[in-house]
Amino acid sequence: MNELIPLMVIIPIIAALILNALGRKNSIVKTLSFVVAILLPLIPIISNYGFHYFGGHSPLIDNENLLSSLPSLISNVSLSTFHIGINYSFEGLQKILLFFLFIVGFLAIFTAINERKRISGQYMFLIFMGLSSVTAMLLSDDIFHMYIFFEIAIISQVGIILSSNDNQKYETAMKYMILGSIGGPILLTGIGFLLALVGSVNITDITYMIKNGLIDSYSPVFLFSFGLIFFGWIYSVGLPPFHTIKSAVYSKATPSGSALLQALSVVIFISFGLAILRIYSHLPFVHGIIIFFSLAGMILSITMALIETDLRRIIGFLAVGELGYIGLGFGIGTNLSITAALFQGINELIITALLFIGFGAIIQLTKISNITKLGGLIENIPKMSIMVLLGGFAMAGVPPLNGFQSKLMLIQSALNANFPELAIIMILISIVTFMTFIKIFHAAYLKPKPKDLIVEKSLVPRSAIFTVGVLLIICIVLGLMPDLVVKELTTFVGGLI
Amino acid sequence: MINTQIAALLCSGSFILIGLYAAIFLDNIIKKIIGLSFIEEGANLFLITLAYRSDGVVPIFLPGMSPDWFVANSAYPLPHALVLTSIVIGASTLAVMLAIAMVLYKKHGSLSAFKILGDNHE
Amino acid sequence: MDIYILIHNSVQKFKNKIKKDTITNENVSSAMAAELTIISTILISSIMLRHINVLLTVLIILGLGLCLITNMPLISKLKKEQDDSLNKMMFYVILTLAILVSAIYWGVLK
Amino acid sequence: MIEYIVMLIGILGSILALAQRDLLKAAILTGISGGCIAILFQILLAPDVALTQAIVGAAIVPVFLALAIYKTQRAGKDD
Repeated sequence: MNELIPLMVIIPIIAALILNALGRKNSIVKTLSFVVAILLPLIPIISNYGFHYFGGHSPLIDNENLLSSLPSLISNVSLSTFHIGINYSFEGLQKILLFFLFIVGFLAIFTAINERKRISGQYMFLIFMGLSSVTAMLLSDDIFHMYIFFEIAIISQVGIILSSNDNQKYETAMKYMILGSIGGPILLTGIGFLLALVGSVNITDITYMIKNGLIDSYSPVFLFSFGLIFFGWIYSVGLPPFHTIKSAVYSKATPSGSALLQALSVVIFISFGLAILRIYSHLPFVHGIIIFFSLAGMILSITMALIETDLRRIIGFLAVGELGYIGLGFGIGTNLSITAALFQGINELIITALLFIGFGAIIQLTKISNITKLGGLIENIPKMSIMVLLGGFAMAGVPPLNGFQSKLMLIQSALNANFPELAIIMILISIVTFMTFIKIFHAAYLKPKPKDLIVEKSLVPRSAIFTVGVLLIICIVLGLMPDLVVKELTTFVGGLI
Repeated sequence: MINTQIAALLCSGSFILIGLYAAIFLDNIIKKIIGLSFIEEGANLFLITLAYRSDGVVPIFLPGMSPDWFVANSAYPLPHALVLTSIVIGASTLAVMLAIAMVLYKKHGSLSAFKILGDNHE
Repeated sequence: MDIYILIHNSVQKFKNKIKKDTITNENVSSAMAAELTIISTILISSIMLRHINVLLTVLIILGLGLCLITNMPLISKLKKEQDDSLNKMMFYVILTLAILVSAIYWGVLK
Repeated sequence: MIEYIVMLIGILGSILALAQRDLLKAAILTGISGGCIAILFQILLAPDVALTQAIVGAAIVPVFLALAIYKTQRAGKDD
């Protein structure tokens, strides 16, 4: 059933193109995007693990007939094991992460359909393009292929920002594109340096050549390529100094849009991060640099979140800060820590989507996002407030929710790897996260209602409540039964290193 | 003694540096965008330069060539395929940026990055 | 009575105009929490330098502690540096790129 | 020899483009440096890429820029 693997990328692209052509035909667009979105999570579930070679270009060693006809110059050396075309590998991580990504994508599309009277095909085009491009990044084994789909993901992210009705959206999008146009070509140059040394862009081949000493892995070209690719990575995920623009981007989009943007960022983080770990993890200073940038991201984002007064901006900073945990797990670099980091990534995908959509309900009700002017909304939306509270507990790591499980694993791995300081900092930061969350929860829901606060609509849309409920159920299930996910991830990480 | 490959590498490096200079120091948004397109072109030129082989041939296998001679003399075709994609991506990014710049001009009546993209909380 | 309400309202309006952010309990306490968080996390994370050299770590921690405590309202300075202005973002981006590349390139070559 | 001349023209064209006050001239000069890069691609044994770059770099990008300048303002006051 390996034919299903490319379909995970192709179906969203085809859906996106059809929806774009349909344009403003409201009911058809709604039905089609709903059907495709609900079908997408099923594909990773029913697909089997395996590889897909595009155009049938499997490695020569798999193809006995062709190999015997070639001269011994090729068939007897390691060249015959190299990958000729682009190949997709579908394993445990891909299965789980894509399932949750498509769930979040479905819920984002579902809320977008319900909260707007007229939905344009172009907006759905952007969402599906974003989903398919990050899927391709995660599946691909080819670092240049990742770069191309990363650029497509950036353009669709910009489109998702522009579809909101915030009055600063064009400025933010422009800043994001200018910084992105510096980061993108620099990433490409880094890939070029790697290509100059290795002659291939396939990650498996690169690691093979490094492990067997076929290239000098301490040559300046290799180190330079690490610097440039690492810079591209921190740009793509929003570690400092890109945390300000990333949080601004989250705060300018619609609630469902920001949930999707964060999901895309997490997948980009994981796929580029794994590529960097696989290629460069033998260099001694790589782990230190990853830990340094992740720590800086966590500390700066959480302190900025504490003193910010704009509700959406606070959640944006919290979301960016949480990405630091994944980076720490990658930086510690043991099997347990990478597993924990991947688990944390999945949890973050779900929890931040919950918070963005849950707090987005407040902004839909009042059209105000300044927390000093809000208050007392618990009497308007009691159900939503309880669910958001539980989501915040999950983010801060309160048992028995899923954030607790992954953060516990991260702390254990830090202690095992002889980094007790990191464990202390992680606990400290999650306490501060909890405090920030309680602060905004109090400001929005519990504080006495200001007199000039006008609640425009009396009810939040039922779709938002449904979405938050589904995400909360996933949180609780993953918190009670983490083995559902962790077992697969452990196998995946074991095969990785 | 300077050969074509090194000269082309220097050329791509200077394109990237000129583009970075424009993106950082020039205030006009259109000029910033022009600078960013130079960075993109420099990166593409860098990739193509990697594939070059002095006294080589174009990597197109014509009938009548012996495969061994072709392998020994042709340029490396993989970066060519990569750059083709990258050029198109660069042009589309540029188009999106110009579109946003046009909207920003309509809104602010100016193209100065300092005025438009500074810290202007309303 | 009406005049009193009128005056009260105008004063209220005036007050709102002067102070955009009202200073409340929450703001002050969260700023203090942010201050403490940043100092403590920087100091704790600098202990990690012990993997390189212990003496260096002691010196760096003492220096950092002194430096941080003498520049006490850190958070307002940090906030000013991390606003939405493109020029500041660009400055830090280019600075990071330069430091990253040169440190990796020269640091390992020696 | 011709490749060095082309490189020089390309670099000079890019510098001149950024030094122009009139943005329309800057757009046209961008086309010149894009065209020079296309010729360089041809010299560096990549004719297929050169074709694409000639269309994109020497025609489409300057036209996009010129359209955007036509819709906004022509004189870039500040440098």
